[in-house]
Amino acid sequence: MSGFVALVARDLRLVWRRPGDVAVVLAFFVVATTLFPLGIGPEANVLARIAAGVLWCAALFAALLSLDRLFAADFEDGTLDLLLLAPWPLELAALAKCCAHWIVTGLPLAVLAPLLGVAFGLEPAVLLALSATLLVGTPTLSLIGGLAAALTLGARKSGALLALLALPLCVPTLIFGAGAVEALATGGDFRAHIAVLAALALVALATTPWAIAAALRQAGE
Amino acid sequence: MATPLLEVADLACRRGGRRVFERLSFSLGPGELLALTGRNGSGKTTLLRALALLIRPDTGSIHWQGTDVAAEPDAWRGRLAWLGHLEGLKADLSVAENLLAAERLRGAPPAGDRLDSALVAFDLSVLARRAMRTLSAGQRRRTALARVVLTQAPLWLLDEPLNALDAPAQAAFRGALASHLASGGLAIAATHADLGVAGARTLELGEPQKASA
Amino acid sequence: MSTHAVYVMSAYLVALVILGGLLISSLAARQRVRRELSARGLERKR
Amino acid sequence: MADLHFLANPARFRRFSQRVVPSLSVATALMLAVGLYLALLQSPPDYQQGDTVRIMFVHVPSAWLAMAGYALLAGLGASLLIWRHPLAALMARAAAPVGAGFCAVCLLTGSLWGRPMWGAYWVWDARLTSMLLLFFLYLGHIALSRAYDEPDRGDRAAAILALIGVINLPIIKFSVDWWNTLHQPASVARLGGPSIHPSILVPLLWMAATLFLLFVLLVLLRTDTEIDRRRLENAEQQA
Repeated sequence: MSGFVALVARDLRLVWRRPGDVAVVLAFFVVATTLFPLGIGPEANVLARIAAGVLWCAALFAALLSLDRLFAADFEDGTLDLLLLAPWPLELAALAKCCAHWIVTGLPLAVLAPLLGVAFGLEPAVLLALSATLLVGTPTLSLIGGLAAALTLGARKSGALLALLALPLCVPTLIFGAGAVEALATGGDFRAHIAVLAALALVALATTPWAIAAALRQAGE
Repeated sequence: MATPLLEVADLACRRGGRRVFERLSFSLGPGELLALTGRNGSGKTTLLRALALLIRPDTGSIHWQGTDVAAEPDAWRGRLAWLGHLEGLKADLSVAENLLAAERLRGAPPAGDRLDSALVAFDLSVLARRAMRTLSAGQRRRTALARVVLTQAPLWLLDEPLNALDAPAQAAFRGALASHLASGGLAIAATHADLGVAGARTLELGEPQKASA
Repeated sequence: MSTHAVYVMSAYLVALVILGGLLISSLAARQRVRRELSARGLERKR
Repeated sequence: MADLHFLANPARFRRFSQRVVPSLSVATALMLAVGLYLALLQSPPDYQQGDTVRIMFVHVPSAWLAMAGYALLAGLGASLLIWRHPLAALMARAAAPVGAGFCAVCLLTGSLWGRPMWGAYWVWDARLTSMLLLFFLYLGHIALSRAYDEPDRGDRAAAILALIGVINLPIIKFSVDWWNTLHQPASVARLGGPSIHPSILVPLLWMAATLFLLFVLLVLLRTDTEIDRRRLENAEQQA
């Protein structure tokens, strides 16, 4: 367990040394989101209708954008070998990497999204719901994206390939994340949606660390 | 010869359908150094990676004190100190931070007190707070060697440890290696140069063999 | 077949093009690889 | 490596495929001729769907084979990762484009069925959408297995992807169904009815058997090619 904490702490410290990398991802999220009103038109009811879907899709893209380097940096400077050689389960290391990624991407996105939601004319209660769905849903994105990042480690054209692998697997999270916000706005069952979102996160938690560890071992061969 | 701690029997590795080496057997006792020699591509790195269980060998076994290391891989990894082609150091962390982080990633207790002696051994004390990014290749290599010393692991696996080192640094490494061996440690090093250890054993890896597809 | 014949025929045509294309490309790839193998003097192992 | 499995050894597979492929080709061609007669001429139009029901005879078996093909990829992936069967990697490499091909046939024929029945080439129907996502999973598998300079690495990465994908498929299916009931007006006719008349069932099953044979034939042919190609690559590495 101490290794897990140490790895999260190391990754957070590395991000702290280069805050620009995270800032770029968040800026992308903001800019991508604001393009939609410009493309679709400023009608308030249309924007409020599409807000949840737009913000969720933009959050998904932003999360994927930052995943490219998740394992690649460790792979290139040799620290991945040290993780592979650490005398504790590699599955925990995989989880720690995804955990650190979530702290610096998922968490800020969940905080930022309601601010952008205001620009789409969402009600305060819906803004809160949006933030809640992102909090519950983005860990799944970090885990699935982490798997895609591990699978494409050392591949040609890894960035685009990563998105191609991760996006179909992220569809359930997208559906229930955006669906939950919409359910709240239209009087549907918000709690059921959140429950499914949490269940998806648990499934990802139970499966992806093993797959990531297997992919990392292959990258080490 | 002392009773062997490490016994490798009939090891064979294949990369991309090509057999790198086969029927490789050796054993190593406390205080012994095995120098791996051979031309580029003869499989020195592959052998080191196979010993560290980073590569699954096709056949063969590795035993430590009579137990198959594949049965308890985490215990085996805990006995290893690794130095690869890549240093395994983060460019954005300082020398000291890198060393401490590497120790913590091994799940070891805080290494603050041991850190100073490792830094002194490789003349890194002045550089301790410098970011890795600002150091030269030789200084980075010295940091990586300090990381190896810091692990206090019984078996060192070293890939070209003398790379990029100047004469004083080479002497420092030889000293560290000698005291590691003197305290009963083992080391396997792929190297072209003499490591200055009396009675070191050598394993020459041959030409890459043709595979029978 | 009356009103919807266009759709039915184009559906079968699409299936023919894709599956037939897969078959032809598979056969072509097999021939090409075999030719390259024999060009290198490697007999096909039976 | 000991031959734990009948087809584990490429040479043995080769003997097997050389014995099977000629008769399999003939059987597929004959069954296809009969199947097309049954599907296009002999069977009556459906009372609801009219002649468009004939599209079902290609569409539905393609959907089955596309799904079975992904299950096959997952099985081959497990066999590669757990038992390291060298043939599993080559067969997965051979099977992925075939499965993707059947998936594409399913999507396009479904769309051509949708135009007369729904009035649109594409409707975000739950089944079509799931099939589209399955197609994307196939694309990912194909792209990943070919993304590495070292083919072994691509094989094993794709094997992991196939296993994770097969766990996710039911989840994707479930969530798309849920999404569909939320967003879709319920009035559209579903692909395939609840009860199927025998006059339709016979050509459907016949075509399913035919396309299954075609699937097997394609996979065998392409696996054979992959074995040769891998030998060629090995020869090049040693040269």
